[in-house]
Amino acid sequence: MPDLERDVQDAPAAPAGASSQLQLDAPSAAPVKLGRSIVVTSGKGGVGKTTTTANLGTALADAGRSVVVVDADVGLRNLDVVLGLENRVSKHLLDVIEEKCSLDDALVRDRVRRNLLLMPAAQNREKDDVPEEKMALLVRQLQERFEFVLIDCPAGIEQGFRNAVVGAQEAIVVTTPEVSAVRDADRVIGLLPRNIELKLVVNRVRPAMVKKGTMMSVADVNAILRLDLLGVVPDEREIIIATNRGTPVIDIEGSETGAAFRRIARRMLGEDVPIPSFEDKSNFVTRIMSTLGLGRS
Amino acid sequence: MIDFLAKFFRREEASSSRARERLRLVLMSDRVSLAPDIFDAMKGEMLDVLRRYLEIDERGMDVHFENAERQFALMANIPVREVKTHDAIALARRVAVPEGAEFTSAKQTASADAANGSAAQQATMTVPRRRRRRRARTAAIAPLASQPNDDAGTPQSNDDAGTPQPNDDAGAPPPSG
Amino acid sequence: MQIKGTKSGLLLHLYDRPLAGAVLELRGKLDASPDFYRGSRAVLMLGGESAEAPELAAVIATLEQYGITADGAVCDSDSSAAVARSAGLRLVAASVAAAPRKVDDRTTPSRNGRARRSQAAHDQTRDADEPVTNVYHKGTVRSGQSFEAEGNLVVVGDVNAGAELIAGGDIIVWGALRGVAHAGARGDDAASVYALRLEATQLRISRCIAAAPPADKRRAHDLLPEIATIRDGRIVIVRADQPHR
Amino acid sequence: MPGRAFVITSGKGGVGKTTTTANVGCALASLGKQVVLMDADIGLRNLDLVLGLEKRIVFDLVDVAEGRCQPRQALIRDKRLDGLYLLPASQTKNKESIEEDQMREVVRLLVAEFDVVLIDCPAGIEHGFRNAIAGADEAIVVTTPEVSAIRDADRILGMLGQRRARLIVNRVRLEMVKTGDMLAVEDVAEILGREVLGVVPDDEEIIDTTNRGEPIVLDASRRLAKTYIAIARRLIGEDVPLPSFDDDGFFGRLRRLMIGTRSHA
Repeated sequence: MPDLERDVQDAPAAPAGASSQLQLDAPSAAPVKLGRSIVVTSGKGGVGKTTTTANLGTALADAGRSVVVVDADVGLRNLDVVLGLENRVSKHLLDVIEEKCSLDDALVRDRVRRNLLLMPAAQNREKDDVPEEKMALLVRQLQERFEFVLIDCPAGIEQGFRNAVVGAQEAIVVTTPEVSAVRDADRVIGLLPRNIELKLVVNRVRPAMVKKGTMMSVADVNAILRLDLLGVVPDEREIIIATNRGTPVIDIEGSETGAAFRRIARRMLGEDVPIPSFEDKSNFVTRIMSTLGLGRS
Repeated sequence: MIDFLAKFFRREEASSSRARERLRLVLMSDRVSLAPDIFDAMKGEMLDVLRRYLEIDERGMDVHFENAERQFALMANIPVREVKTHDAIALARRVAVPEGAEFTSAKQTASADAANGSAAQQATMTVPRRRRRRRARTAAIAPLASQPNDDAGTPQSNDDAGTPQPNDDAGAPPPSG
Repeated sequence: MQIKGTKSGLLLHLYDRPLAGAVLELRGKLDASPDFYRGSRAVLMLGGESAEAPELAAVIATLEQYGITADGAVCDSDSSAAVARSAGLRLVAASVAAAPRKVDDRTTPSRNGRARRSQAAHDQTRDADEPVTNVYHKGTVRSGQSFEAEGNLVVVGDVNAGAELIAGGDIIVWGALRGVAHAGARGDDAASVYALRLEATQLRISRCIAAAPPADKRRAHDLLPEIATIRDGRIVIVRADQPHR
Repeated sequence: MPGRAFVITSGKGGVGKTTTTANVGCALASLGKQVVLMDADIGLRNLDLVLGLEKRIVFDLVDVAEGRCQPRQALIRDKRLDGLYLLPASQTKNKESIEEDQMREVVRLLVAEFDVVLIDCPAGIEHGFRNAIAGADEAIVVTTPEVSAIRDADRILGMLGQRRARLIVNRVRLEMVKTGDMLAVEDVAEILGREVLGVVPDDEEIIDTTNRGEPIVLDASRRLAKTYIAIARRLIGEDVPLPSFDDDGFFGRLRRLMIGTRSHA
């Protein structure tokens, strides 16, 4: 029964229903310039993916770009609480994928920044419920409408990870200067598709600890991961306060963390913003390495 | 030090109390959305009670939870065609509640609360803030036992006994079913 | 005795027992469904007990009666390894005994035009004369990735902690080797591991295993290329510029 | 009498499951128990690193589950503490390579020989989570006093079925609790409605010792060593009172009162 088999295989490739549904929501202009789709991922949980997604989204919106942040953590969503939008969530990503509502029904607009929208994840469903190809299609639809599509990836490397990555053209790998976080980041980099553009953000750097030698420096981290460094974010208690309140940390006055996220957003827009030295970047080992020409500058 | 004092006395809103408030709301909504079957059951039972007093237009009915600014609320918009006569109500109640059992049977406690609180005229009901929280959770946890990923596969009724809920009010309604 | 089916064949647990009794028990198990395993290949897990050659031969013959080809052996001692080898079994490292390793997009080593053989082809390599495949990979090998070569394995790039290299022959890393490397995985004691920076979490050559010394015990010359080989039954690491010291 | 198996889980990642597993495990061993720490995070293992045992891994959990080796062969004995063993996860395989039944079987074999089995659960609620909880009798839910961590903890509490679940509130910063910028332990316990097994203050030492692979309990002079030993004692049924955290002095009480009044207004 070769015909039958082909039918089955064709089904996901051409989800006729879904595309027609989604097209209704898209502006009718003929060839659309696609926005950038960027997944924020890490492997290890709790290194700051959601915080990074929320703050970069906010900073990009402040720079006048239209931004949608997508929560891909089905069943354990948190982007809504970090942005303080949890009260306004009614429909979610799976509703759109399953055609229970339109894209616009599910998108939640930020109260202050009208060009920042949230696509919430379903909380009462499982990650296996999301078909990868439909997720890719959804991201593509969003790219037609927004200049930036930031996707907040769940921890781990299971189906949720695959769903978050499938539609992305770029990836921001977030890690902290801890052995386990670096190892997990390395694992994730190896699993990302080859054609994806990779950038590194080192989060939760505590300069004092680096100086004491009780924390790896950014150079140590990147001697292993060897990616383009997009930014370094210092650790601050303001993050906890910001999450308590549901405001992005970039809105907290005088926050070093917030300033770091703003700089990263500017780098994403192509500006040449130097990475300030939160630390003495070269420690003993990296100095020797670079003398031998083995380290990366 | 000045900074500290300023912080100490100003403190129009400690962020932890804000966190507490937000969590309270979001968890209630999470817990409720975890159990669509329970929600449907509740809606059905609520309706059973209302029907004894009112003629209801079921097609125009809308019951859902809303997470408004500082309140987690059950919003019920139920079009009423007609209020029944005293006799009709008496008859309906006798059929529904035999031998003066009132509304305290396990199956109907939730709906009884709803009926007592809002009677027939008030279409919008608000779950009071603190008190009701535990109940909401009891209901939300129960159905999980029947989900496929639960290896025990135990009937819902055992769940209450097995789940330690130290401060649970004794009067919390067991889940229906 | 346990018979376990894995994706690449059967695993037959024969350790902790004298082989003499194994034939009877094996027959008993296989008779329960005589054709169930027909056509499969089996790896015998012999453990450290020194197996007697005739008894091992009896086990292999019994398996063949039920259509099962004994294909390799996992041995924990030199004596059992010798017996297995003389019975025509290839020696398999326990870590590679079963489980075909999943190859994801990034780990397909095909730059040299010759990808790793399929598992089927791999399994049929019983002839010592048959040429083995070398594998060449350019790029960082990340945590969780695993490369396997029947022959020699060359990586141009870093091999990070959590990654794994397994080769029948030598392993050469033009970069930092931080993961686990297993050279001579089928019992070749003459195999070596070469790396520009040898910082392996763990080294295995043939049946020897060595853990890396603690970081503070490593000296400055460790930043020079090094070679790991077996000497007097244990793994030693020597500087590449003074290989005979 | 068979031992007990506890799964250490959290929903959210990075709240300290692995660190907790390592340190509570060390503490139990130091109390004379025979302990196995099982890393269920296949593909993203880290317990080996935190314990500093990564160099000694030959066989792993998947090997045991698939019968490629005996459980004993895969257990790595910690030379620093009698009675402490690690069953590492595989790094090169994925979580789907093992099933719940296999996990249950492995745990069954382990509790037959050891007093306590601590299972370090992966983040999330996918296959790896279901595997990790499959063989466990009880759960220890690790959370931090943060909105997202508590929300995720609430989510998994609902997925643990009938298992007894107790809380470890991790990374508590007393000074932030006092200034009202962090939820207090009692708040967390009240919101989640479960018994608190332990409270662990936030401490830089954790980062340092984790990087070096030396669990903090191994050094009795460390600040947190006592904390973890108290948790271990409670876990095996000893009656060790929780230190009182609400005693934050006059100012704290005063402010609490003020805030309390305001929030009800």
